[in-house]
Amino acid sequence: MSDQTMSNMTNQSGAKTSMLMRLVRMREFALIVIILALSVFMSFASPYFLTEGNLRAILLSFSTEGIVVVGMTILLIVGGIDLSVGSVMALTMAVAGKLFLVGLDPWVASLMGIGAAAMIGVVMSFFVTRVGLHYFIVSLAFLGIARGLTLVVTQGTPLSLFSLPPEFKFVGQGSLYGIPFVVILFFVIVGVADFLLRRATIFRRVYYVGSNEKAAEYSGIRVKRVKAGAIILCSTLAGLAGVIFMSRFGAAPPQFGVGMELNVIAAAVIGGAGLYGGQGSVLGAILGIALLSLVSSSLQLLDVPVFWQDGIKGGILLVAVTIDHIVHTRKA
Amino acid sequence: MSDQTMSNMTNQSGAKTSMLMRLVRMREFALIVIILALSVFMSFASPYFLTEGNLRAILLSFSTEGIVVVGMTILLIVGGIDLSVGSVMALTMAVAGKLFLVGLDPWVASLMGIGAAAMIGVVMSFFVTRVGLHYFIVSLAFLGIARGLTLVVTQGTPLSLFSLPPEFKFVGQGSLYGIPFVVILFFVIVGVADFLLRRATIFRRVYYVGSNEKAAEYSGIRVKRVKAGAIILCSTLAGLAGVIFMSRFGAAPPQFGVGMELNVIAAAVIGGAGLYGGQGSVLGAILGIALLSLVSSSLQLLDVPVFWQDGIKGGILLVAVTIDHIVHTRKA
Amino acid sequence: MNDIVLQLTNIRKSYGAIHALKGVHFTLRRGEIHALAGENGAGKSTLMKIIDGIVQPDSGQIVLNGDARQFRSPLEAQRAGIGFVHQEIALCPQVSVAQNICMSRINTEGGFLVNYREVRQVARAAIEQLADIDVNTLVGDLSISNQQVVEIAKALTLDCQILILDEPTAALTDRETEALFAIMHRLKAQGMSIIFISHRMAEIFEHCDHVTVLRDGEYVMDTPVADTTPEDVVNALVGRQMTHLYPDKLTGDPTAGPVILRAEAVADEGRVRGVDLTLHKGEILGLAGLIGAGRSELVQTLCGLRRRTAGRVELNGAAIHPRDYADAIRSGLVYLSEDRKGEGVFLNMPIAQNVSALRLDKVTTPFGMLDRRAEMDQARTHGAELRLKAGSLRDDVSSLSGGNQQKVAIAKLLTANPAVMMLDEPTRGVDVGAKAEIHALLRDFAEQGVGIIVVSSELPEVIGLCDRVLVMAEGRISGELSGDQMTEENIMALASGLALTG
Amino acid sequence: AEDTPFRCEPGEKYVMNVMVSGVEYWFPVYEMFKQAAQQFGCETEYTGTPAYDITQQLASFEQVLAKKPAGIMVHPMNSDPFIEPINRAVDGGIPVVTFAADSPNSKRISYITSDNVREGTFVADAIAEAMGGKGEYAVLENPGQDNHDLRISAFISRMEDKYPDMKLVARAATNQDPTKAYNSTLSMIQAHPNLGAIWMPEASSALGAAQAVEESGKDIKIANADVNGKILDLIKEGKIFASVNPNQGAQGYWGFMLLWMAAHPELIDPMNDHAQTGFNPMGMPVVDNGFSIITAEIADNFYWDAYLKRRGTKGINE
Ligand SMILES: Nc1ncnc2c1ncn2[C@@H]1O[C@H](COP(=O)(O)OP(=O)(O)OP(=O)(O)O)[C@@H](O)[C@H]1O
Ligand SMILES: Nc1ncnc2c1ncn2[C@@H]1O[C@H](COP(=O)(O)OP(=O)(O)OP(=O)(O)O)[C@@H](O)[C@H]1O
Ligand SMILES: [Mg+2]
Ligand SMILES: [Mg+2]
Repeated sequence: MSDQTMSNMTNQSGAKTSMLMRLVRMREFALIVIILALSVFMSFASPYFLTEGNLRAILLSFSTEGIVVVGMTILLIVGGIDLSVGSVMALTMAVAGKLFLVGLDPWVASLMGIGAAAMIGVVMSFFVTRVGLHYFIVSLAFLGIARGLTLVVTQGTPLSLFSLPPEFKFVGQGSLYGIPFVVILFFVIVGVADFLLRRATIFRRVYYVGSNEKAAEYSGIRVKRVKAGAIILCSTLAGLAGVIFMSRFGAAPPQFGVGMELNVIAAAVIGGAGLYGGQGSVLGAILGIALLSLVSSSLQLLDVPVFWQDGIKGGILLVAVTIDHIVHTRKA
Repeated sequence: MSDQTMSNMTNQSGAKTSMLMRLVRMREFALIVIILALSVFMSFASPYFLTEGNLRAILLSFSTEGIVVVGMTILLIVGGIDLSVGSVMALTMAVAGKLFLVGLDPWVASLMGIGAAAMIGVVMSFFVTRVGLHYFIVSLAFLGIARGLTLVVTQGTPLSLFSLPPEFKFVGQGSLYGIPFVVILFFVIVGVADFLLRRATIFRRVYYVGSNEKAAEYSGIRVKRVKAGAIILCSTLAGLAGVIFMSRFGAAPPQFGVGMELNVIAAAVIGGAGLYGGQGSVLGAILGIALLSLVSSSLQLLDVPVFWQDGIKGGILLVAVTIDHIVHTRKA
Repeated sequence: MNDIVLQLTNIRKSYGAIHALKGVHFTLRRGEIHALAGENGAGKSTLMKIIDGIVQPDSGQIVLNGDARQFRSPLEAQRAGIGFVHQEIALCPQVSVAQNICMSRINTEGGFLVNYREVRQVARAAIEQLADIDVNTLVGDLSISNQQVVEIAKALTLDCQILILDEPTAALTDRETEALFAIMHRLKAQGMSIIFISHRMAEIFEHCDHVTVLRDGEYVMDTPVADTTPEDVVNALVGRQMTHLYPDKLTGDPTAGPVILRAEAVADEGRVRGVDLTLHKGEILGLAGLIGAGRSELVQTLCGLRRRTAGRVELNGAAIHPRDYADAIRSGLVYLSEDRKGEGVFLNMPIAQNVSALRLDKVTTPFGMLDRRAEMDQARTHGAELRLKAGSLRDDVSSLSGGNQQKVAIAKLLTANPAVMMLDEPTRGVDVGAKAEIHALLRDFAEQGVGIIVVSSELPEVIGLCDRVLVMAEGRISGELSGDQMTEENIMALASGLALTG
Repeated sequence: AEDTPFRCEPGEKYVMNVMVSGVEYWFPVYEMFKQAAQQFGCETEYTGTPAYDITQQLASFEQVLAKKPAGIMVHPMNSDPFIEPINRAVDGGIPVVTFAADSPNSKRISYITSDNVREGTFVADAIAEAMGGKGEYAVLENPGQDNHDLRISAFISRMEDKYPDMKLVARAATNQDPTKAYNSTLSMIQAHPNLGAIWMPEASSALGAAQAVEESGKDIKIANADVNGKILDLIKEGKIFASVNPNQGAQGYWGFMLLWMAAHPELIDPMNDHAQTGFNPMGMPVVDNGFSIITAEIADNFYWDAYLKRRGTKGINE
């Protein structure tokens, strides 16, 4: 329960505590420390770690997926979960890619792709809020359905989109002032999402519903709408990520994003999102995905034997969450 | 909440209702009907459906995985979840296989393999009950750790065990009276588990803890022990399944069981297990996995174009749970 | 003194900055009913949790039957013969009533297999002493009131030497309450010692032998009930002179004022069967009845929380059809749930955020952003009005005592300035002082022209507070009482569906 | 020629069975499998599981058995798990030919494949020569799939044997995931600034790796096995140095031949003990269907959709 007692520290700025104290009392503090520690270690362990190229590589490796993490976090806060994000991403790529190949403007095609993703979200929210099925089973079904549609659209072979115009490829491959555009886009989204989640009234409702659905209803909050909103938002962000991947790889592979959901959920959970709703923050979730990527790229950087990588990664994950947990139950 | 209202009907045996009424009021009734309906349809749609060979194929396709489903169901009832089952299964096969190859008796090797699985369970239960981390994140970490160990043990290539003695291969490949031994073993385990879960005192505790941890604690139930027990049982059953697969395949492929967790959890959830604990039954879960296998094999049998199979499978899953849900919320 | 069963001396317990118990003494004798009184947050439940081994004291001594004990878990306490009925209902919703009642039994003395027939018999035997509830239904489907009954029955199945009842009557109506006291006296006669926590002086003085008073975690006094008066106890636990418990009533005919709310032939899916009522400006209207009468259901139907299947509702002369509760709030109807924990508060969210939940728009800037300062101020104001005892308004509600949680739920209503307030068991679990505050507040609102409907199972409250009371039975209004007709006898008669005598 | 023995009985059906049946690689194989069958007047069917899952492929194989076809050409995801089912099929009079991956300890009649060892070796030579026999290289693996593992090990051992100055500096298990390949490659490039080449045994990783290399602006030779539309485009853009592609057509066509022959052992009467010990006299243990190195010049011949249009068939759906 201890993480409950500590939850929503994140919503408690305006505290009459010094900036530093506030930082320390933040739910995310432990994670930040862990990441810094790991980075310091790495910068000694490998001469290449602190190179601009490597940091760039690490950022790139989680920026796009991070956009999905944002959506998943909000969904987890409301008490939901979405296993279909990987498939929905692939479907978006397939739809947008196909439409582009049949001659549509890539931007329009992308919008329609994202639209398809949103539609999946709408249908899922119907089954969750109207029919009353659980998020897990619904999104599991759509993990299959979206993947199936992807196969139908792509006919099982990666759509090759090398003819995408440069200005569109820029989204996924370009850089501004040496910073990959993807990364910039990612940080903008994260910044906005984090701010809104802490400050905006609509997102406060997300916490209420996640914390106690009945109480939310008895406070006049339209619970179904809030849930549906979160589901659709998550699918839509998955779609956006899909478009970015499409622009980066100039392709729409039918098997893209298989198994991605676990990584995304893990990131959010590491970042403090509970699986029972009511807790979590975008900042935390992003630190979560950052940690995961930092670890895998570090293992690569240190040329850890390939067979050891999975195991070590799992171990570090475990250590990290343990430290994080102990730290902020102490504070409680 | 409606699924709550109906759950544990299963625990209300001895009710003053006729046998038939009791059957109808069972949580699993709708599922049984759906499966029967699908079977009837299939037996008309395909001349091969009712062939001994096909039924054999279907049974074989879920018997071993079904053993894992049993463990997962109990864990879900107690309010937990285990994402590591697939990896733990592979690890068991790798350990047992390796030990056999270095000359151990296959039975001893298998026991040690299962022991390894149980150990993973013990360690996981430590992190869940002592450290206080959530099942999800702990088992996710061990999904990586167990897979990593598997890769290390197998060095990334399937261990070839075709030299296994026939009496050991019998476990996975033999038949009694034309029925695959695996299937018989499976039904025995299911029968026992289902009976115990409905009747045995220890398993009552599982429901109590899953339904309201505090209430259970206040009533003097040793919550941590119950949780740990469920976790270890789940890992151990995964290990057992691993040994059976090893005997059936005469091999230990390092990537075996990747992504299996979702299928297993889905089965349990279709069968009425909630994700918040307190509900679920072995019978239901087994019907769940049976339904999943029935659907995929039916799609094969009807020569549904491969691109459509995933989608249709997802669709049927969705329809099935919807019907199931509506039926027993009506009854409520 | 070998007739002393349990002796606690100098018990201390603090949660971070909050000192829940500051050196409390408590003495329990064999075969007595010992009342424990104190304001919300005084430390009663904490003390009980320490006895039951749920909470470990920071310091202090516990002597059971002459030897010092220290229970590390409820199981140990149970083994030592201590039974505990919790203030906050702790039951398994997805499990049948029977299996809830027999939980400890199944856990401890159950053999390898559970004997469900026996379980049901034991459960039935235990619960039918209190109320008529089918032991096969799932606890999750019961109303709070009935869940409380189950919670009590659960303790009755343990053969214990000490029985702790933490505000058992708060959620009960007179009928079950009487049944409970009958049982308590029987058990006492069998030599059992009972600790009884309640905020109702009447209950303490009618049924208890001793009373111990706590205030702000400090031991105040322990006297035989015979040697003291309700006034003294009240003053002792409030720590000041309590003048009068109930505010003055309306003078003259309560129905004189214009009609604020009018309901005609209102019905829902079956629990409310055609109810007419009018609520007049200035009056406080009471809704009395037995558990299951459908009082909650009625008011919930009025404010859109349950679907209205028939009838018409007018607010200030204009017909309203709230699509949902959000709609109703907008048109000025607010409802306080009887299920504090389940529907009233967000346990794992900060107090301030709980208070603002009902009217987020009031703490929202034009740009749709939250104004957290305003949120805090609002919580501070209403908290003060209700004498909320809390460490910081940023603490989660889960850290509050039961009564203080109730105050948070009420504070939430105060943020909306409504046309009509419907309060379901508004003072359930609230201490005498705060109760008086709440009553005074309600009276003020009534005077300011806010329509007030109070559902209460506590007849003295109904009689003391309301100008007019409607009595419900089986989803219908079985009668209306006002003025000096409002007596417990009349209300009970109507509630049980009898006609008024004389 | 009505009297030719090389005809099928009406309803004589040959089945091809694979895992991840939705991926492009199988389609050209099946196309020629089908072609051969039609020339014999036989029926064919494309079966398999969409999943990358041995249990599910076994289930679909079992179901094919239930249909009692005239013969099965299977790509076993793992060799040993298929021993028992394949043997059961063969003992039940249904000949089995494995393709692209083998089950050597089973009673399969023949195994047709492109030689994975030669593929790995060939590419090793090509890369080493292009780099002047000197430099650093890395591999992206998919541990556990036999033919992929072979391509990797062959590549590495060739380098070790023949090019002492070619150093293997990094390995990553990308398991056919483009994103993993992209991320791993990015890190590899950081850790090994002088990385000169990367080899991967399948197509999915290639598009991730190629993209990462392009963004790094380095000159790193990417080589992979198997092609698809995207890979071909990358080859033409010069972003992929070389791709080896098994001759899928020959694999399918000869696969069928082997299968058909195995189904009609009575056509041959060799001087051996087959009648006595009861093995299939038609059996040819291993057949190499060869492979091609796809370069920009010839890439255009390998687009599946174009090919399918040219063929005018319904591909795997018939
Ligand atoms: N888990 C906790 N964390 C922090 N503070 C707590 C916790 N539990 C209780 N407290 C504080 O301890 C004090 C005593 O609480 P307790 O529940 O014993 O009061 P009480 O006498 O039972 O009040 P009530 O009559 O409302 O039930 C309160 O101020 C409460 O806020
Ligand atoms: N959700 C529910 N499902 C089924 N039965 C319910 C539900 N809620 C309440 N009941 C039953 O309906 C009856 C009326 O409920 P409730 O106790 O709320 O009525 P009430 O008149 O408001 O009494 P009180 O307000 O004192 O609880 C009770 O007997 C309860 O068991
Ligand atoms: Mg209390
Ligand atoms: Mg009520």
